[in-house]
Amino acid sequence: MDKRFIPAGISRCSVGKFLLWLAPWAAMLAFGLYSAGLCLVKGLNQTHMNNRFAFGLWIFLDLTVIALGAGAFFTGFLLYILKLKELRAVINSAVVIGLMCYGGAMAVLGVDVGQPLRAWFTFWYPNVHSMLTEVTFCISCYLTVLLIEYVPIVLKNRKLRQIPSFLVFEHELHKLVYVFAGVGTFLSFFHQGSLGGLYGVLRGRPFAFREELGIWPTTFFLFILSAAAVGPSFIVLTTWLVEKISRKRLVKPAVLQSLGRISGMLLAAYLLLKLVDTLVWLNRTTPRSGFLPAQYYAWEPFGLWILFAELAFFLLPMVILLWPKLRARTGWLISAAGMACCGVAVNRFVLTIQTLALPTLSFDRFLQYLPSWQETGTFLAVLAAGVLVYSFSFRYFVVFPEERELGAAPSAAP
Amino acid sequence: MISEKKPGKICRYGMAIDIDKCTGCGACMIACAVENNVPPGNPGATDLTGITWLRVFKVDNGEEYPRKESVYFPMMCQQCGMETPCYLVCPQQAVDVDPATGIVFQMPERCLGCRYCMAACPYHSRYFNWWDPKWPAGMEKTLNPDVAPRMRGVVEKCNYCHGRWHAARQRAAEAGLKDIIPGDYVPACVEACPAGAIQFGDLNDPASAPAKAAGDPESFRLLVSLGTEPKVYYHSKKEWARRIGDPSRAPAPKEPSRG
Amino acid sequence: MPDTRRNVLKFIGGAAAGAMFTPAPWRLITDTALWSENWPGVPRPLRGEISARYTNCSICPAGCAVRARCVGGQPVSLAGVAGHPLSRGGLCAFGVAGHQLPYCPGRLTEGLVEAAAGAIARAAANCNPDAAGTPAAVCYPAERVAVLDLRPGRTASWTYRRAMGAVKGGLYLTAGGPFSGAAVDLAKARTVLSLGAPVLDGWGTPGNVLAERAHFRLIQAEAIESRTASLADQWLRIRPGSAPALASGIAGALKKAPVADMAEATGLTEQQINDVAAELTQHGPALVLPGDDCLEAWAINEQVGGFGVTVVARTEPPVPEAWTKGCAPVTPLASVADGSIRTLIIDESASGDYIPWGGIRRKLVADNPVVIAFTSSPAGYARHSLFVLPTAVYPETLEDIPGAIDSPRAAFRMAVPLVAAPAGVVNSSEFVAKAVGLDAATALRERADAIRKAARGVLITYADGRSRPTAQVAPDDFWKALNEGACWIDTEAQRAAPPAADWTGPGARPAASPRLPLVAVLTESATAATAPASPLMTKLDRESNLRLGLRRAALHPETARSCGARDGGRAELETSLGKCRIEVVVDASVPRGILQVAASPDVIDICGAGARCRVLPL
Amino acid sequence: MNSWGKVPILAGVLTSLCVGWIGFPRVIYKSRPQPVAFSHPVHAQKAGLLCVDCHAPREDGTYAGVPPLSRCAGCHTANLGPSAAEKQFIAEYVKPKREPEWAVYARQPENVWFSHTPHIRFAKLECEECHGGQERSDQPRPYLEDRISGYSRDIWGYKAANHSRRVGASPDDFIVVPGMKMDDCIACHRSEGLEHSCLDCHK
Repeated sequence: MDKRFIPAGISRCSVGKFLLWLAPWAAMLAFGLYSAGLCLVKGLNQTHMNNRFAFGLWIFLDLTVIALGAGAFFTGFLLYILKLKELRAVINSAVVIGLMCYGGAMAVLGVDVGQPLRAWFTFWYPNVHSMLTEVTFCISCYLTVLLIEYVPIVLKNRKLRQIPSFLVFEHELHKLVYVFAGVGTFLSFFHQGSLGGLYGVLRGRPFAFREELGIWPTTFFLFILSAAAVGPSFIVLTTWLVEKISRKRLVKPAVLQSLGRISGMLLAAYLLLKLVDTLVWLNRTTPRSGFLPAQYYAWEPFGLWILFAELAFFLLPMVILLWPKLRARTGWLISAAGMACCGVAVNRFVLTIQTLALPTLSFDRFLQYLPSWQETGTFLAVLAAGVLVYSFSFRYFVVFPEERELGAAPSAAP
Repeated sequence: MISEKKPGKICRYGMAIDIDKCTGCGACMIACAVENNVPPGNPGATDLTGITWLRVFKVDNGEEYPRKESVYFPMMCQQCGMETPCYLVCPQQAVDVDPATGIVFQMPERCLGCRYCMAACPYHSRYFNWWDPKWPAGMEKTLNPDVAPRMRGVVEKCNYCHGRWHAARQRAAEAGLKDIIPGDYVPACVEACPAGAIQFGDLNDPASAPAKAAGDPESFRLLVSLGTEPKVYYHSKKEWARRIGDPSRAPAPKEPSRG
Repeated sequence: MPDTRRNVLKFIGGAAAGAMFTPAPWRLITDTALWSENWPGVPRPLRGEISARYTNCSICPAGCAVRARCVGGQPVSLAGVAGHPLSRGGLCAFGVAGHQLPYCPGRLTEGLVEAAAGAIARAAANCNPDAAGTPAAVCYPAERVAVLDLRPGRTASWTYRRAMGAVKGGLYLTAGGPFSGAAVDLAKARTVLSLGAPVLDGWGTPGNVLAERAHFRLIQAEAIESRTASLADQWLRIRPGSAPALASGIAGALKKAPVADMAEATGLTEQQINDVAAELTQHGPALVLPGDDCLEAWAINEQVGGFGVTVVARTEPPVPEAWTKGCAPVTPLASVADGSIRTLIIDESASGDYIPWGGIRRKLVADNPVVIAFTSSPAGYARHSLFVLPTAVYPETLEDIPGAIDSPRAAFRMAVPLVAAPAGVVNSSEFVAKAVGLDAATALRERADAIRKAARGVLITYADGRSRPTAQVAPDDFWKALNEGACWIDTEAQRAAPPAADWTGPGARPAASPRLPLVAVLTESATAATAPASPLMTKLDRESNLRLGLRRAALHPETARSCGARDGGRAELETSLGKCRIEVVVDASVPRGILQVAASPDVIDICGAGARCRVLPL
Repeated sequence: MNSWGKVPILAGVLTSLCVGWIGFPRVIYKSRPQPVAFSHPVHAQKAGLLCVDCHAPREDGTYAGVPPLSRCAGCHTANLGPSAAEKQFIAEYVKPKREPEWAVYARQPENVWFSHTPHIRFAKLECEECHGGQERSDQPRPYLEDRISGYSRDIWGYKAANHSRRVGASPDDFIVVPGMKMDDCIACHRSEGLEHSCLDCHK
């Protein structure tokens, strides 16, 4: 019945099937919105955060999700600036994913602050010293860029194309895509960095505090690099997932592999710098601030293992992705991409959660924190919204341009 | 700091606290809450979600009886004078440092409750309003008009009873003076301490108690190694107690212990 | 058709664009942000003229001098009066928030006033054959009327004695105890041995204790590391409930007697006991403070020559001649025959040491006794009373405060009303007096005049900080001064030894039993626990861990594990006398096998000193 | 191919302009009349009173603001004039000793610390410089309160028509109410070089 909306030459499953697929996600979204509503109406006492654990699940997820969303800007950068033409196959998907990640992050931040009504103060009375100001500005700007990049995808819809003015508009927009890619890249570099800076500048938290390079702590650059490295991996992962779920071939394997290669190279670079940074931090920064590196890992469950886990999660995928033979095998490629994503998650987890759990005062205690169901629910809402947006985009817009020529196997799921 | 224009008299208010005198009676904590319109704890509040601008901890030397020794340890905002962490991180200038007094101040009406400053503070002396402030019926009559009550979802902290500073300035103006009459401005905790353990004064004035403490070998500050130049000096004759301020002191006991 | 739809869309688009050029959207953003400054729930402090008023704190018998900062007459914060000879400018945590007591949730403001008055009058009549109107009535010896006064030595106490004196067989009861007739002089003491007395935790006059603290060496013998124990110069960790043993051990050591079995009982070494004994004698005047009324400890003071030096007879301010005639004698509760009181009036309006209900119940007749409680809180004796009459609380009341335990000189000061009392509260002493046909409305004034007439001592007025000889103050000014915040202090009297402790020992102590593995140790001085407290006290217990807080009990992690209790969990505390609900706090600083519980009336009722108990998680 | 071209767009723009500029300002404020028809000129001229005679600082230096009823009752023991307002004032407030619920035009948000003393003593400001020509207001204008933020309209500063009962008062008689926003305070403090931090004025 909605055939006239579905892009020409592409087959999609029946409406019923589609709705069946949407139902659970919609339910999840509803539940999430309810718990988010509780936090907004009754206040943040609904969460398990406290004066010591001022940041919790939400900030950790924001950092992770935005790192994963980095695929959007970095693919754009590779495609439009470095002219890696074959990436045209995934760029739309990358944009949609980016939109989901960033939109979700912003939404969660809106719930996370105690006085959302005053959120705009940051733009009106910005404190230029604050990393959070940088983050807020860049992310909100980049979100607009993503929206603008999303518009052409929407306008390409079969039905909408019938409106000439839209067609013209879309065409004009498309000419500017290089500008947006450039701007987007610039902004993203900044906010990925300032997200790292967010914790790197915390002089009061030696576990997170890092030496400064120029005006930014080293985490600033490490975050840019890790995000850029993991972004492509996440694209690989998601594309593969979509292929599995929709039982279709959407992109040429070569594309995923080259993405994997890029990811691998960047991981190598990141790993190197991360090692150097860790050594400097343990041997120079920490002693300077009067702490003993041993203290950081004296508290179970965050023993020394977590540091090695963090590194391992980057090392293994790096090896696999830089090894053409392994990379060529989908199984290896995907698991490597998955590991890389876990690696970045662990890294963000350590910087946010472990930092706050560790005591700074000698008579203070180590803290434990488990998110409340309201917190978890709010996060699930983001996840569900993401899946829904992506599903619709996949069904009604051309997310994978190569899908048509890769031939139409009979469609199943969305 | 909005402008760098310097006021008439520059003060650097600080405190000198003799922890050997402190008996942990808690009068300072109550006086603080009364003075600054801090509401009684919500039924759900714990020592991690409550609001105590000034909090007295019990710290021991980690030994067992009979060698065990304990001190009571009042902690308020340490009023960092350098690289003030909270001031630097606040995204919308809700934290301010007054160049005229050196007081670090939170503006609840400007705060959006992102709690970045709380993550930044090594002393955990910033508190978030997890609940709507609630006073038992009639008790709001006892609120102090010199301090504005806060609303849910914002951060607040000790500001050396800034309301009293305003009042003192007004009294000075009454007397035709532009600067506060020395000794006329004293925070509530200092006034309330029955043991006289807390002293308050201007670090720029060599005769003041904090200034003297600054030069005293038996005095110490918390986490000086972080380089935030806290303006609260503690004093103790006990050697182990002086190492409370040193982060590399043996980690706290694994078993939960109150205080 | 699509055209119209398109036009509507265009219209909306245009409207949206146009709106951007009007103040409306921007103003709405600003206003909502401003609204968040004073949305419902954020109160507006009252404004008004700022003034200072003076009074004396009547929360506990210390009676510290208070300066109240008032806005438009309403006190908004309290502070001590610097340089006051008795309270030394000090104020405890409870006192600092005293001005909030009238607003405590759960405060009582109504009761069966007429019925209670009738009950008292009837009881008085029954006891008094020659009272008009009840010729037929007969007085049974076992049907006596009694007033139990938790804070003796007040003018109100004298009113009760007069009232009970007017009733044949009327009794005036006090908790008794060794210190009922004595006061201590910390200034004279060089060594202080406390057997569990919370010397540095609200005992005596906090300001005075802290001021003298530097001059004496403090030895604290206690089972747990209480606040005092952790701050004392020496802490003797004894077995719970073994204070009497330690006392007799020291008494023995002073007589060079062997102390082996005492050491055994207390868990100390003989050496330690002998050392303490030696210290008490070697470094000048010593003072021994019994914790929970242990006579043995009291006796040591006599042995070390403390009587008349560090422990002196308590002197009272002058009393009008008329009052002393035919007033009921002061009788310690313990010395009243069991089952002999039909009608008991308990004055809890002025907090004092809370007597376990068991100790009181024994004295009442078995079949439906009439208990009338004057109190502002439902937590205390109100739970056991037939009639509960609401009373005003500090700072609503006009009442005097007896001399504190650590002030050897007689003093007279009044808590004056700073705020109006709610309608429906009664003045306990006047109420009782009236019920037996005695007018005591002007008692305070008469007392003040009597003091003025004696023309001894000095009058210290707080507002101006002046101290004038009483003789130089006109009677009316004397009264006026007392009502504006002042204190009369007697001249240094001849130091006399205290009267022999007319008191037979503590009330019923729960017996040991195998099924009760733990030992309950009450912390927080009972006075503080039974006195009304501001809601702000959550700052000290729940919002920080400075105090244990009412209805909370601390256990060592291992002990907690052994009885299946978890931190913050609800549990039932059971002793041989009964049960009550508590919240468990796990705390490694509590010795194993001990339950450290905050003393609140319901807890005191079932736990005497060193009571055996167990914890049943719920 | 579409019928009306740009017309709907323009219509939309116009509508919202009208609503935004004309309708909205009327809707956003809640108007509340002052309890008593008080005339400054009458008291100034007939009674020969000065501002400070009624609006005086207290002993403690805090500012009394609107005088209490007792101050009025000093003179208004009985009807001083034939006016209905006078009768009503005596009957409703003086006799029952009921304080009039004056709405304070200049009431600042709770977190503002303002003391008149230094502004009068050091800055030598005249009342009018902040409060406008109140002494010319012959009839208290209604108090306008922002429905959402709950703050007085005067804070934003405006030109208020002075509804005068005086014979021959010009219809275009205005009282200019200067703004009392934070920016207005800052502007003056800055020009005086007295601006150090938010703590100067906030509590």
